[in-house]
Amino acid sequence: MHDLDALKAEAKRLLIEGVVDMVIGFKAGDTPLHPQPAFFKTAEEVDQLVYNALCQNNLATYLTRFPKTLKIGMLVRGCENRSVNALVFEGQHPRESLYLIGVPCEGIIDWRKIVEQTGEEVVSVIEQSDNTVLVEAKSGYYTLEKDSLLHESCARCIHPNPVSADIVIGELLPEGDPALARKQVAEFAELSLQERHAWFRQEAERCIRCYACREACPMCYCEECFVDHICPRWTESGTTPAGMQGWHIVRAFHQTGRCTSCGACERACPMDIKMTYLTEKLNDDMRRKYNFEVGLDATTPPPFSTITLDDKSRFVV
Amino acid sequence: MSETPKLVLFQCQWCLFSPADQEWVDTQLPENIHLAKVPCTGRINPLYLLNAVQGGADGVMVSGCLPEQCHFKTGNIAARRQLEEFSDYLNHIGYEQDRIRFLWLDLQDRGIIQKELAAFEAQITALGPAHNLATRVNETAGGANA
Amino acid sequence: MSNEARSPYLPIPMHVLHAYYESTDRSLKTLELSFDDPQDAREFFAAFNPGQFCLLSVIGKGESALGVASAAWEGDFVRFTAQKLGSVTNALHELKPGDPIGMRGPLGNGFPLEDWKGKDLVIIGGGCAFSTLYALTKHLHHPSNRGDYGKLTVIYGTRTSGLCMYKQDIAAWHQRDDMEVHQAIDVPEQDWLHHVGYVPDVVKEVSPSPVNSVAVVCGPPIMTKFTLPALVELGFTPETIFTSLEKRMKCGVGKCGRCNLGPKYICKDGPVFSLAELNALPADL
Amino acid sequence: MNLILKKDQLNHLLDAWRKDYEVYAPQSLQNYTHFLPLQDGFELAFDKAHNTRIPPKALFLPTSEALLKFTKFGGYEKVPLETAPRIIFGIRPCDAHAMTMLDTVFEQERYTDPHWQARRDATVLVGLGCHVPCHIGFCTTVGSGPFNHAGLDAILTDLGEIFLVETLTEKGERLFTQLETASEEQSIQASKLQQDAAASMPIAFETEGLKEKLDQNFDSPYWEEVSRSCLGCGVCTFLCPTCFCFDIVDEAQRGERVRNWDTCMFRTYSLEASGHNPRPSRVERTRQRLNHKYSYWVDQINQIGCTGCGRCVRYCPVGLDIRAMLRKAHQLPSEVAHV
Repeated sequence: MHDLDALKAEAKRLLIEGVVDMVIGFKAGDTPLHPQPAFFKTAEEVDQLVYNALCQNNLATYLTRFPKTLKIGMLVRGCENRSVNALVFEGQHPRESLYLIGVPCEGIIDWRKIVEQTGEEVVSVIEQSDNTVLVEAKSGYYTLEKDSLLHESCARCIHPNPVSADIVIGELLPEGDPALARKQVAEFAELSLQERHAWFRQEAERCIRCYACREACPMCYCEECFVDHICPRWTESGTTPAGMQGWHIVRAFHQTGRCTSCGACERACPMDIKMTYLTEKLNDDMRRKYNFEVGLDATTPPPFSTITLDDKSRFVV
Repeated sequence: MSETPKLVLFQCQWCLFSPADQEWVDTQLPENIHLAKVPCTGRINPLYLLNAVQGGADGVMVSGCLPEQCHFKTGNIAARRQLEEFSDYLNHIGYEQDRIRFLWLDLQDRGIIQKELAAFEAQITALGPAHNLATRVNETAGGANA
Repeated sequence: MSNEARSPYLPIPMHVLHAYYESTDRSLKTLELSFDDPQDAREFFAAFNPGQFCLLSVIGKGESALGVASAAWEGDFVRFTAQKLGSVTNALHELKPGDPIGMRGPLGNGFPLEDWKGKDLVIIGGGCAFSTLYALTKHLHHPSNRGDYGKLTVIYGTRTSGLCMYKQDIAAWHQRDDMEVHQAIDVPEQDWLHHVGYVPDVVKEVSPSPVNSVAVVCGPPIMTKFTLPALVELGFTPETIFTSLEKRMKCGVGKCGRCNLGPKYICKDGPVFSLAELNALPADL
Repeated sequence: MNLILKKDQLNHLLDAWRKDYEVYAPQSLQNYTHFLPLQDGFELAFDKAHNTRIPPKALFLPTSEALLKFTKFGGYEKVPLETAPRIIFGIRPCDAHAMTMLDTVFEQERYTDPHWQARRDATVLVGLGCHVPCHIGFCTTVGSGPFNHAGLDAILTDLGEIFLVETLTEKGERLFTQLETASEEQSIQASKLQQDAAASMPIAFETEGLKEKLDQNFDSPYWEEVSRSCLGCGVCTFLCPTCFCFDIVDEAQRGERVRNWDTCMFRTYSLEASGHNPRPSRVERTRQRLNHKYSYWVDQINQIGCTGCGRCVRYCPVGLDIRAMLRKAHQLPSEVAHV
């Protein structure tokens, strides 16, 4: 459970002492299942701070929207902290003008799993200390096991603790089991080629190209995305099989060695499309081939931007 | 019955040091092999491979110089991690990894590219046509342009 | 009545009659297109009114909205001047006489010539946006139209003399007795005989009388921004100042939603608006 | 004319329709509902969610559609129009009401969109009223309602064991010929249920004077506040039944000129060739989205361009709620209209 008062106190201190110009966190949403990302500029505003397992967005996605001179404070969980490190390495914001309030994360709840059990009309969701969640809905009260509600990315999370925060509020949690992270990729790899392709087509071709996955991902900050290019038109612009497959293939591939497996893309998708099975494969390859884990610090370059002669892979014939 | 496979050759224009080989590639390349000459393998963006694959290529060969012999020093190393990972990644979603091959030529080599292309073509014929991902082929070329 | 029988998205098949550079730096090119099917020509000119635009369609590249730069009486062709900017206009610049091209139009409302009858006209243009004003001036030059209007003043400014469009024709206008022409360039050049300075300043210098007079302004946003207040200062009322607006257009028939200025669509309800109408619309340009 | 359709006869009736109509109805796809053509052994999915995830506008303005095909020698040829007769069964009143608004865009007198018109003329809309209104929907606030008739050819009211069918147009009557007329008492029961449903829905925000407040605060910092956490994606507009913006693209490799869904929330939507963008950031785009629905539509057809289906509220990735945004808008100061 997060110590909300301690978080509020720290955020207020930062603003009062002028350590930062703004603190990015969450505030209560207009609907109980969706807390909204919030940008606090004064200590009074911080009273609206809310921080619970329903905060489903990766706040690092807002980092690239503010000028680099702005001093920003941000509540970061494990994946968010690593996203910030990856962005700092890519020169998107100087680390010295960032103040990261680390929060060990017990996992984000997928609101869709709540709605599946309690129906759409949810009045309130309260996390309880014994790792359960009390949901009050029009159709009655439900006490649900929190682990059953976790988003898949969080269920297999390896780095719940912030890695390079300026302060950590809350006790550190045990690191995840790497085999757990590999499980999804291994299971998918066991399928036959045609089964994998059928799954890929089934997921990709339900897309309506609203680009919520792109806008929710902190690493997608290009001024002009490859889908907006006209000459040449890399992928088809429509929702044809060619366009949809091209979009899903290349969007995920652009996150190779940059994706921190936070799952914000899947949570943002309005069509419930599965896509972490693409990025998890790429992350797993980066770990297996180059022993690289993104965002553990803000200095080691990702594999695609380093050149070494001693690669053992198929390349050197 | 296996019709001749459609292949795409991304050839680094420096790697065939012998004029005879380059002449063969430029003029007598078999009908079913589409040539795309690039200034360096480092110039090949995975999107080129995707365009070839979606355009209906049954096999893609990337030929370039051996690591130390690149005309641009490290050009051929820069992209190889991306291309290799991209071929691994396409295999993940249904385009066999063996359909993408990398060929590194020594400057002294002679007559290698013809043999390698023939071997590659045989291998791809065995694998059969690649229907998966061939979605950007114009109807007139018989593509699955649903 | 225009061509709604056919799909509004189906271009009229045309081919290039003439294609020549309009500016010395080759950034502007004039195309004169003629109709493959005379019936299309009749339909087009039955609905055409100066100030309207068309969407030129190049296969595989797309469409781009360009103002019609020719008057109906000039012949069974339609003239456009395209600035080389994007993928479509680049393709337009490569067209040679005889090449096929598609055209959708005439679109938009064009200048309200009926309301202007009996009035003096002040035509103020800048850069490559002068094309629709050129069409208007040519329309007014026709003997059957000139009598309906009073004094005609044309002020046309460009950055350099090389960028001036329709050079020969405008040079001939100086000799005409039924109109007054003021050309201007931003920076003084050798043997340039006319004004030097920005169009808003030239307008103040020429100071056309607002009495029973209408002003039409067409140019880059920065020029329009400063010319409109200059005209108001001279005494022109918002109802007598007109401008042709520029915004991203796609369908040209008020459906794709992107060229809206408040509730109005520039392609369908415009592109010509009076300043009075503009003042009632949000500043979303 | 009120008729009675027993629930156990519904599948039988749908099969009868399928002989000469392509019948679409909400069926489950993954874990949401979607309008799919009925196959043998179909299973309707009304209980899961009130509305399909994608509004039925997608059956008239598809996410991607070829407008023209390029011929070999540099010409254009039309794409055949879809005129096969269709029935959309189980469309909710908010979605049907939205179709009538889109008609004012696509079927204007001077320029009629043939693709849209052909599909609209060939389709019969059989609605299913919301006897248990949804929690997030706010149709009664914006001039629609759980049993609104706008756009529908017939509407069903769920009375437990039976449906009360109200045929509204000639197209609708042709579908329900063998049913017996409803008794007086059943009709009263249905209309009472309809009024209760509408009355049970709270008014989400005040619409009186809302347009003036929006128009007068075009440059207010309000817009920056409400759009600060907006991601700039297309979820709210693509899932909105009254959003119709589209992009026209030449797909050279396919040899087609294609129309795709587009949204004012994207940067490239209003980016001009000169590089100027009248709506450079999410602030102007959110302003355009809200103003279009709650001000510009009102100027054009004297109706609020929103039917309160609530999809934008349910699926916004950052939980932005248009009801809350409009409540705040209504409290804005009403300065004098800018001169």
